[in-house]
Amino acid sequence: MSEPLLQVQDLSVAYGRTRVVSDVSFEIPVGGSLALIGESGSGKSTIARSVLRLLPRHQARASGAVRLHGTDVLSIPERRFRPLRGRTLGFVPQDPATSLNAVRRIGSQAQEAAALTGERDRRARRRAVLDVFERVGLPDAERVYDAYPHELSGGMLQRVLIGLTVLPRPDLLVADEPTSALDVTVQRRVLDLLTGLRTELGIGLLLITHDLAVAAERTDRIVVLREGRVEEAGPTAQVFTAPRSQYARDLQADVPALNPDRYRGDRVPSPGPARLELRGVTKTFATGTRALDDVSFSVPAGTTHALVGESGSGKTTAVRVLLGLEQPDAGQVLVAGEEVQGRSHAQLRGTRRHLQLVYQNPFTSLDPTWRLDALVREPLDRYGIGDRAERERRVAHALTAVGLAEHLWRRRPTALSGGQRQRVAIARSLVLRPDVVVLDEPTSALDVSVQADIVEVLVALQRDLGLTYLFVSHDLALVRQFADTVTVLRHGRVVEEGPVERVLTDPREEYTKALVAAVPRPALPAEPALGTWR
Amino acid sequence: MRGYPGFAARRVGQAVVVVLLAYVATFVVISVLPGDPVTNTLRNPENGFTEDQIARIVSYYGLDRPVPVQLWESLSRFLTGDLGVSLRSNRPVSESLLEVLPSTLTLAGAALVVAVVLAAAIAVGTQVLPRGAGQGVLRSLPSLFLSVPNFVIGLVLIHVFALQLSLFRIIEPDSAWATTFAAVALGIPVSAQLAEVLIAGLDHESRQEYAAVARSRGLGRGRLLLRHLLRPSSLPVVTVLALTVGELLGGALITETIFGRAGVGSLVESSVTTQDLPVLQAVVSLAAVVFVVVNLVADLVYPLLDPRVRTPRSTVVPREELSPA
Amino acid sequence: GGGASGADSASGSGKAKQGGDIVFLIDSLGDTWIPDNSAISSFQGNVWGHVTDKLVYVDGEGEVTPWLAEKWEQNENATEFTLHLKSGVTFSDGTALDAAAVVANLDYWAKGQADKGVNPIGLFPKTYLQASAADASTVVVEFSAPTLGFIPTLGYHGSILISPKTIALPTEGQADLSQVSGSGPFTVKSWKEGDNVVLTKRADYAWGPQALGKTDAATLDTITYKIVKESSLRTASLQSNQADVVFNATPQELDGLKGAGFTVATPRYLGFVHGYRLNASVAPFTDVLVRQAFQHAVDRDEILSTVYTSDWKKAESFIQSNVPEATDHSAEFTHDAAKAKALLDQAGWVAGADGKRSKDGQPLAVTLFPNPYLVTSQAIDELVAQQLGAVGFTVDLQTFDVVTYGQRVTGNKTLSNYEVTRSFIDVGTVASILTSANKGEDWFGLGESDQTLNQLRDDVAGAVDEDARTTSVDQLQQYVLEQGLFIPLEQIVQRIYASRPDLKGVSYNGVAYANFYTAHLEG
Amino acid sequence: MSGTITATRAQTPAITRGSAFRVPPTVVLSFLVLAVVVAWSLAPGLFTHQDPVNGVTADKLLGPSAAHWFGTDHLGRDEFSRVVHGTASSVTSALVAVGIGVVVGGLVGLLAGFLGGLVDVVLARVVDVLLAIPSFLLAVIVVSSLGFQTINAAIATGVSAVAVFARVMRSEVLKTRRSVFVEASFLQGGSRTHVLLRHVLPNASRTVLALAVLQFGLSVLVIAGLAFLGYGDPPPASDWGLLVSAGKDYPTAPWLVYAPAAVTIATVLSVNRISRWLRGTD
Ligand SMILES: Nc1ncnc2c1ncn2[C@@H]1O[C@H](COP(=O)(O)OP(=O)(O)OP(=O)(O)O)[C@@H](O)[C@H]1O
Ligand SMILES: Nc1ncnc2c1ncn2[C@@H]1O[C@H](COP(=O)(O)OP(=O)(O)OP(=O)(O)O)[C@@H](O)[C@H]1O
Ligand SMILES: [Mg+2]
Ligand SMILES: [Mg+2]
Ligand code: NI
Repeated sequence: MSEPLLQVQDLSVAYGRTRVVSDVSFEIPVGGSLALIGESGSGKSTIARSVLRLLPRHQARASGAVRLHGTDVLSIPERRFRPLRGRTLGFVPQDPATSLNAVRRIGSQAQEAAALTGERDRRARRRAVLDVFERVGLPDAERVYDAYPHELSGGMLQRVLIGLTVLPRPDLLVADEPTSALDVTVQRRVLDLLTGLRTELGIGLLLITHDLAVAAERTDRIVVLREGRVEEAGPTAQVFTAPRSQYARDLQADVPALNPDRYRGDRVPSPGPARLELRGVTKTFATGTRALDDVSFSVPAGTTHALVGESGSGKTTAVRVLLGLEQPDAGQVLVAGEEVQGRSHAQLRGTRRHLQLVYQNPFTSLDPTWRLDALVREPLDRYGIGDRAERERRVAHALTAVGLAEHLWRRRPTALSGGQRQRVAIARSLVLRPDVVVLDEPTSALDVSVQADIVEVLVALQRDLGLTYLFVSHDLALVRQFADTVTVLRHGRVVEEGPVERVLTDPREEYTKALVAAVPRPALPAEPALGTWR
Repeated sequence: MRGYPGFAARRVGQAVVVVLLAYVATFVVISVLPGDPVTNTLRNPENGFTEDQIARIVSYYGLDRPVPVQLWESLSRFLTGDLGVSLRSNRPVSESLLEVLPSTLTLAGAALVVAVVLAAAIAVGTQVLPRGAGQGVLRSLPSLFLSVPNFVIGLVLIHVFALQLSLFRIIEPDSAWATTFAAVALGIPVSAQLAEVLIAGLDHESRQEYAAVARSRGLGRGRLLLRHLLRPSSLPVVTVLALTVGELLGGALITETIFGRAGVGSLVESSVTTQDLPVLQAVVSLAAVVFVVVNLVADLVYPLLDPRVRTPRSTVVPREELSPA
Repeated sequence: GGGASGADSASGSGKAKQGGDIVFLIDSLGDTWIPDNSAISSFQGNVWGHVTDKLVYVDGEGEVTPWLAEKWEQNENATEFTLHLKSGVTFSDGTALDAAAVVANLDYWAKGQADKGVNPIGLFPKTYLQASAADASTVVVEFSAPTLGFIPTLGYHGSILISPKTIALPTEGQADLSQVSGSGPFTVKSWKEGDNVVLTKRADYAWGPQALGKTDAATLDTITYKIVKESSLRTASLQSNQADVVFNATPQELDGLKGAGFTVATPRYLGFVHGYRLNASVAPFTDVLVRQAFQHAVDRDEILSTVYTSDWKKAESFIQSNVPEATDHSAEFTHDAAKAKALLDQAGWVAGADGKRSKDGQPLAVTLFPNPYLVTSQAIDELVAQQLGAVGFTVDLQTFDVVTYGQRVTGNKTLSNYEVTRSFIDVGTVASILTSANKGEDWFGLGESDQTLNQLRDDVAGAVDEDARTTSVDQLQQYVLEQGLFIPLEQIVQRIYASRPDLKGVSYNGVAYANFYTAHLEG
Repeated sequence: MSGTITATRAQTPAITRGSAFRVPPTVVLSFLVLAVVVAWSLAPGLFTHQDPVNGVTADKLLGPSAAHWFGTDHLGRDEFSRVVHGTASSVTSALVAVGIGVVVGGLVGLLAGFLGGLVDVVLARVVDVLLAIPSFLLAVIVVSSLGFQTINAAIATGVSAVAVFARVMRSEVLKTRRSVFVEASFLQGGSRTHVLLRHVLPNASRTVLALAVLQFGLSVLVIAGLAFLGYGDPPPASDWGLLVSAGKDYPTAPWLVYAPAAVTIATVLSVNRISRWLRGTD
């Protein structure tokens, strides 16, 4: 074989004095593909940016070698590197919404990409752009060309970006989590597009992802990173089926799609009476959006009920109606068999005590000016529960229960990681000893390993305290691990409902099928963990 | 009323209310003190006027009527466009104002140009210059500009350029050079604010993903700056610019005094010391009108610059951002 | 030269040039061009003096000589005056300056125009009854009481003759300088409020005052008055040849200017010296001993040497020494701190540990109010505060702008002192201000209680001949000073001029205004 | 509760960027400058032994020297001593101005933002009026109506800053009020007052604090500007602005302008630097 397309050798990168990537080496042959995986902050993006020479100019220092067709891109001057940009080296960014200039039309930005083909005629370039737009499956290419970025959906924008990147036929695509900002159902289509174009055009791929399943499904080789070092590397099949390092094994175990029955044993399958119930709830916002349309479901005590559906399907609205944060236009909300509607403020307060909410985003749901213990004590203070000592005791208990060590208690949220913050939010919801905890996508802002930690905490609490969970998620694999029953929402309507086992293995509706299909399946020899539901 | 016409009508209505309130507020503030240039001169014991003489003259100016009546009369005159007569110079206020307005507008306009050019130069410099001493100096310039009392800037400019270098004559404050330097003195603090916003904007934009994407397509630094970064970064500048118009008028007070320009600022200065209410009311209303109009225009122009607000705002509640896992 | 009065043409060495334009920098041009409506006319006076004439000319020594009034007579008890006007005089709008015009002006000065909001002249004798035109060039003026001061008052800078057409204008018109028409050697070419006034010479002018030795048209072509508020910038402009004359340079700068060859003039007006009048009805000045202590505590030499230059003269009385009736009484106010302390001891004011005196728990406190019309006033008051502090007074300063000063200080009978900066043309004014009689200003707060003062006042006011009045004025000065009712500081110079070396022949009248009618450039 | 979850991998404390406490050297310098200024205002006597009020007239207008660091003024007083003794008043008046802005503006913004509705509409118009009048013009008018003293200049400056604080406070309150953690607090049974006092106010006050620091610097300049126009305390007061404006009349003694101006600039520059640092914009 000739020289590799990309060769990374002993790459180290430091931001200021902190070294975040150490001695990383790997290779991609011409037309080959490689996935970089690892938890958040492990240095994946930093490596991608070193390859692209897009590291922040003044803060980062890189050493080692990054060879593209044998040329060390780190040592050549920008003047010589610039011709490689776009033409040899294409970049597909993570978040399509922020990757195009919001104040310029798509067309004018596309012209910049088309110019890389060497075409001099503006109209010819325009035709080339329209071609590629059609090729990536954008329905109305002309309209897209004249649009501003904010007028397109995330999926469309990512298609635009991919189209523009492949237009000059680069030899290597660097894709940094190209779908993590997109909707579940869209993710799969975009990945399909990317890998399809790749094989068709013979482009090499450096794919960055935190999702082991995606990596396994899409690439030939995998490099597992941890704290900036290569923990393990090798052909996909090898790393995936027989991980050698403990870290890679953990990582694998944490991916819900690969371990659907992880928590099965912990479950108490003895459903009690309905603890929560929505009956024919309809909600239309002042803007005319009908977020909920005749939605009914019930949650038996001591079980976990999941609400799933794509973005905007009304999951959060259902939760807010349940908690009395929004008033439904029609229908009833029952908590422990009693109607919430029309209750006085004081009564509502009493109900809420037993009904706690954990928000999706741990970065915004905690007051950044408060310390941990105060945050967790707040509901006790507000409801005037116990004396000082009693409260202290309860706070300590709750914080310990979610696994937060005592040295963290006097910190403020800004000094915590995302996973730790979400634990604080859970502790805060538990300190009142509620019966029901509503979890609105509690882990979607966190990476898999942290997600696994949190789910573990939740499962253990349910087991020990007999809590009832209403669990909102768009991740069917996670739902499968965690929930007992599920309601599938689409455009505010209930599409399908029933026990998780049934709905996910044998979906009846097209929409549910599409959702199930979106779960990544590594194209690998079947192995026991995967067998149960495929 | 819904939609744009409703919005515009509301905005204009608010603007009118603001101007009227400003007019009344000036009246109230100035009327707190029982005194005016007329009675002040008349009551000076050195003149020895009789009570009868004083009363007759005071009644000519209407100053003997109860304050609410005076306010009402002046307000109804104002609504018909009559700004009244100066108590100090006995000239119609509109005449005095029209006489000095061109000078102030020239100054403020020139200062605005100076401010924008200076701010743009500094901000672009911070992006183009290599990191190091040069950039450090550029980045601290706005802070420095904001820390120097503007009368000191004015005095220094005059001493250096008019007296040492004889670039302009103090007695010809309306000459091109004199206006330029006055504009520099007035524009420097404003440029500092603009530069701060612009630098922050450029820094912010250059950290955005789209900048990286554009660079990954081989765009050079200069083209990136011109074609991509400058436009979105200057959006907040428009808003700040509109807000600083008032500052230019306020700052003109000192600058005009120092440079010996006869303008609105120096008119205010002499009117304030004599409590010449009609002039002050007129100037305040004028300033309020200018401010309100400029901000109205800024609001109307903004959508032309930012396509995101051009389409009716998306009505979705602000979503929790999905941070990348 | 300094302290110039009269035309100073003696020092000319070069040859007089015909024509020429000068630029005059001034801190302000005042509030309004309606002469009598202005609170301070010390700025407008510069312009008025060139565009208008007066009936008489009063020079820097107080001598009254004919101008547009060629001669005048008075009746025995000085209640009726007859003025004989020069003929052929016209205003710049073409109107003849005849008896009717003078009568209109006299009425305008005396009564103002209440229906147009125009004030009378403050200084004009309140005893005025009426004036009438006996014929085209004769005016008869009647008063209700002896008014010796009438004729000198005609030389006051506010007593300017303007065209009856101007007087007939509505208020806004009178306030518009370009519509004001006088008979002076210059006319207004253009003006911009708050900025400048350009005067241009009137070619057919032929009625200058005899006293100035020139009656024909002015030599200079134009005078541009330009406002430059910053005093340091005015001086600097002169030094860099950007201006020809500057008004009110700070005294500190004068030596430098003189050293650089510029001409400096510090003409004194006729009037009171700069000083404090003390209110004998307000503590602590109810006690004559305290007033006298004040009188001796002030070190006038230190003030002159610190704040001023050698151009300033020591006070010799409480009126300026160029007033014809002034006499030297400086022995009454020597600097003698020991004497001041002794006087205070004698009055029962005991010095405490910090040197400050008090009596019955009351501190010996004085608040001074620097006069906003005199730039050096603050510095002087600060020095006086130090000097008074040295003998045991506790001194405070309160500064106000012109308007607030007018409201809170001027005429406020409850304040213990008032800083005087005041000109008069005729010494008779003195009588009308000392006590409360005849709506007098009651300067010392004594009302009618001081018999000696009352007597002296009556002697001065009722005098029908000059010699008798001079004697009474001398006694009055002696009495006021020894009683410590007036604390003189220095002979006041309220108008300071600095000009380029080759500008010669400038004359200064009794109210210390520079007159460029007589001036020329040498080359 | 008995369930204790074994602490797992995510237990390593988060390394948040910049959590290592590092203060840039220029900020340290700025704090030093402010420390000197504060010391001058608290105990001026420790820094100079010369009389700021009574001078030696024979020594008037001397240039800077070892005996007189900033030279002497027209009455022979030591300018350095006058600067030092004028610090307290300069600092206090700026503090008064900021105090008025923060308290009045903050309250207006807080009420408008938190109560909303009619209160918001009415207060918004008031703030609009204050904004529409150029702040320096407003300050000049207010001070002329209150009387020409430094304290009144400070009040006027404060009044003209009210609008800025009200606006910032209002937008911060609105931002905070819409934030998820405030809704969370309502769900935890928090009352409106509790949420206002414990969540909204502390969060909003961060920005307001940075603005207050910035406004302190601005106030020093505005008050100096007012003093320059003659709206300050009577002598022998020696506020920095008064010193500059008095000094400008003595062109032969330029140090009378430059020394107090330099002190003013250094102070304002330091304050601005600290404000930027507080806002974290570098
Ligand atoms: N500009 C920067 N300055 C300083 N530190 C940085 C910078 N960018 C990233 N880092 C740090 O470098 C480390 C690696 O970051 P990087 O973005 O490469 O991680 P990642 O693996 O891409 O994580 P994620 O999955 O969250 O995207 C992190 O600790 C991050 O905080
Ligand atoms: N306050 C509101 N005003 C107007 N429209 C709203 C409001 N809240 C939600 N909507 C709209 O209602 C629909 C359902 O929104 P909701 O937040 O419940 O979706 P979701 O299923 O939770 O989506 P995601 O997965 O993105 O969180 C969306 O179209 C949304 O734009
Ligand atoms: Mg990343
Ligand atoms: Mg949601
Ligand atoms: Ni327990």
